[in-house]
Amino acid sequence: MSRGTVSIDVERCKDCDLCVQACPPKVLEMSAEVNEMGYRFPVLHDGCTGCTACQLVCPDYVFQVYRFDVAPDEPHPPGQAAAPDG
Amino acid sequence: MRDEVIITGIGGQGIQLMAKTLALAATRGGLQAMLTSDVGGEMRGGPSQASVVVDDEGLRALPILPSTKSVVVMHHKHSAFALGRLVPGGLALVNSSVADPAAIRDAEVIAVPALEIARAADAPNAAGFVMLGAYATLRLIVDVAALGEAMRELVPPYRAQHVAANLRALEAGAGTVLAA
Amino acid sequence: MTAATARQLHDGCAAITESAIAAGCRFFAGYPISPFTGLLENMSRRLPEAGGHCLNAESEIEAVNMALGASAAGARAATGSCGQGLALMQEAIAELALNELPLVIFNMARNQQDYFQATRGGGWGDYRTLTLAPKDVPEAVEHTQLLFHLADRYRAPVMLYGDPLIAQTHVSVDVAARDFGPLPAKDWALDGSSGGTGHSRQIWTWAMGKATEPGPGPDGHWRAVAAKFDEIAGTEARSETYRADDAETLVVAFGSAALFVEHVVDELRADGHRVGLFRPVTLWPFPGDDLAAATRNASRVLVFELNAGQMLDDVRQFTHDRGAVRFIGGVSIHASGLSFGPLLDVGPIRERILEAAA
Amino acid sequence: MTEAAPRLVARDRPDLILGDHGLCPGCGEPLALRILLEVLEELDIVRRSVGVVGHGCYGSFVQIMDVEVLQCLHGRAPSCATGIKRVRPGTVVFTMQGDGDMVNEGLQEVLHTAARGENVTCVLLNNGVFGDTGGHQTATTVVGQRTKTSLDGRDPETHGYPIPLAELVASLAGVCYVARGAVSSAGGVARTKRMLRSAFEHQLAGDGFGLVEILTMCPTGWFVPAGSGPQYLTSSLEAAYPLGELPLRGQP
Repeated sequence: MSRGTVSIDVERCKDCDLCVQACPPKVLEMSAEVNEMGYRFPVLHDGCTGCTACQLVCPDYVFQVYRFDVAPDEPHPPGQAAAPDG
Repeated sequence: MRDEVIITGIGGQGIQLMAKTLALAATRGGLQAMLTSDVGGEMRGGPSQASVVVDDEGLRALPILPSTKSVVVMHHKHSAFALGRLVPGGLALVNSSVADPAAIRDAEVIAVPALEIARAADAPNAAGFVMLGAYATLRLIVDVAALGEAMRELVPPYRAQHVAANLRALEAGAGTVLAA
Repeated sequence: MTAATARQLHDGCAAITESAIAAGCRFFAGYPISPFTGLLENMSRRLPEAGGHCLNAESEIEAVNMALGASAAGARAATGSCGQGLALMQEAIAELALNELPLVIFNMARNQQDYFQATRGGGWGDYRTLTLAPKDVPEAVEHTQLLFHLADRYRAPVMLYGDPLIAQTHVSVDVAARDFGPLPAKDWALDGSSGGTGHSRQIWTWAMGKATEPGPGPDGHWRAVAAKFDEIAGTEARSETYRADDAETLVVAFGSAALFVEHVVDELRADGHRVGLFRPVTLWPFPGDDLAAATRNASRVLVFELNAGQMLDDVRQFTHDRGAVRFIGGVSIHASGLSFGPLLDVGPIRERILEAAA
Repeated sequence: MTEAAPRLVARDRPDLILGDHGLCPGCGEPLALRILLEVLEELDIVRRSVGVVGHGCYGSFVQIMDVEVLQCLHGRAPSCATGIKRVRPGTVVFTMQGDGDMVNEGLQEVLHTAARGENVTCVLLNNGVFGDTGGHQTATTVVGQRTKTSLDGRDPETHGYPIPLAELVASLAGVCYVARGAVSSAGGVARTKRMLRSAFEHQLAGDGFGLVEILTMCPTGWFVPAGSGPQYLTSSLEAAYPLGELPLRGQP
């Protein structure tokens, strides 16, 4: 169950891996594909707590962090979370 | 025997090491080489380009080539300059893993999916050497063994762990051309 | 080892380092600034291997003063930077000149905009700086060793005016030691040995000497130094011409720019244009007499340099017919600010010559 | 259960960042930039702030920070900051300099500015190398650290010892706040942001000279993969440069 989620601007990522290391629940993982610059980028799995650790350590400012005040009923699909509206 | 090539791409793709490997292999073989590089201020992601000219003796070449017989396109970003200098019908060796070969007109275009080939050769960081192996096999200025020796000499001690992978990539690149 | 296989692949910074070591340079101090950084990098690796010293100075001011000290102690020493760093060294360059201390200074410049700084200098007092401007790496190798000889021969700071293409272009080059003949011993060098003898040595721009042995003082000393620079001006000017004998249009260019002009001269000659090149090899002393001779029959003298017009002043001063002089150069800077811009290219140079010669 | 609407809790970057910096993967300097700008926003002093920036990779910040900026000569930032603050005491003046800029080229400037008690805040981004030229030795390169101009590691025999700038400044009267943080972890970034906030609060109160030294990762200059920057920082730089707020012995 995710109490939070993130949006990831994959084209800005430079595959430095700092977010993956900093994520307390270890729900970020580097993709297999590469972005336009040839860099891999993070993919979010279920279990995000919205703690903002990834946003704090990202040198390329790719993360926006959201919290669900009430946990959503179904686990959100692995892979990059779509940017929630609003 | 004269050859000229401009290698173009973005920082971090190993373009400068590719060009230096080619120029050193030629020098070790008793040929005369000239190598110039043009990199932006940044270490990564910015434009990265290198030109290599090889001749027997009395090499006279300009550091900024007015025209070139061949181009190696590692990335489409910043490739306009190099493609603009390619003589009509010249060779354009394109890293089709990232750059789009169809975008290049009026040239002998050869596509090499360098990233996939490098990964298949268990040398994921050595797409540049795949292209270099392919290029040298097309142009027959220096052979792959000479390139391997030059690369071994150039890779600094703090990156020696990549030598074996680079050699596999050179062979794989040469193999792609021989098989085609 | 045949000449071919004796060649090594060096960029200008590496080739200059090997050449300086071959000339006996055993002290270097510098501060990182691209594209000079490559020279500091090579020196910091190679100089200790040759029994020398390479200092990572905390700034250019300290770098040139460390080198001044090494020179005062009799070592063949060198320093360098780009125009920006040399701006911090101007005081010390004047000090070296008026101390009569030899030093080789490498301006691995970002462009040609330091011509005035090199040839007019920004220090204090009457001094000039003998400056050689190679057009490519092989010539930079020659000039490096010649400069160490000239510095010691005239006991003065001298300069190599390089640029980003020379600094970063790799060529297959053989860097062998050159012999320029014997020089007097450096009995003026400080090593402490004359202490307590009543004739202890002194190095000082005011040259007032000691109570027991007064020196010439500022008036006598500075006039003597000025006379020495007059002698250098009369003997050390160097230039080169390329297909200039029957040239109607003579292009004047120095350093890497001249290399491109040579290529364009060949192209234009093939199209029937009578164009030639005059290349100052020393920026100071400016080869004025050579230029006067070379321009006697030219109806046009076109100055091509990558700045807003600096060598232009010297060309106007010495050209046979001042009215024939026209400026076809200009400021042209790479987007990074660290190298030449698009004007240094065969196409634009050809256009500017044709347009001026029309 | 109704679908809970997500609440934004952290923006990727403040509006004060206008574009991309273009620095290497895993570089720590953009983290320092972000928290500094966030502090200016939170203290509501953006419209009174003037930044004086030295020369280094962070020089690209001059083009993307939406704050008034003077790009000054290498090493001279504290002197320029002095001039600005003296003629416009109502402004909030800070410098942003690398170790090459502040501890090599401009050591004299920062020490004299501190000793004069100038009411400005100097920020030192310390990664122990000249990043912009490709990773060369500086005055803060630690013993054993490999750089392009100390390839076998800094050896005191030939290269001497590193200069702990924060401790030097802390020994001078006229200094009201000195702290050293690191952006090598989420907690470190948060703690460093609090240090920056304290330093600016001291300036607003007119207490005198403040310095925040921030240890930043430079994987390219350290010959390590981007992801190994934090471990390298902790094992090498932090060992030579302890974190925290420094005691001020020079209290008048």
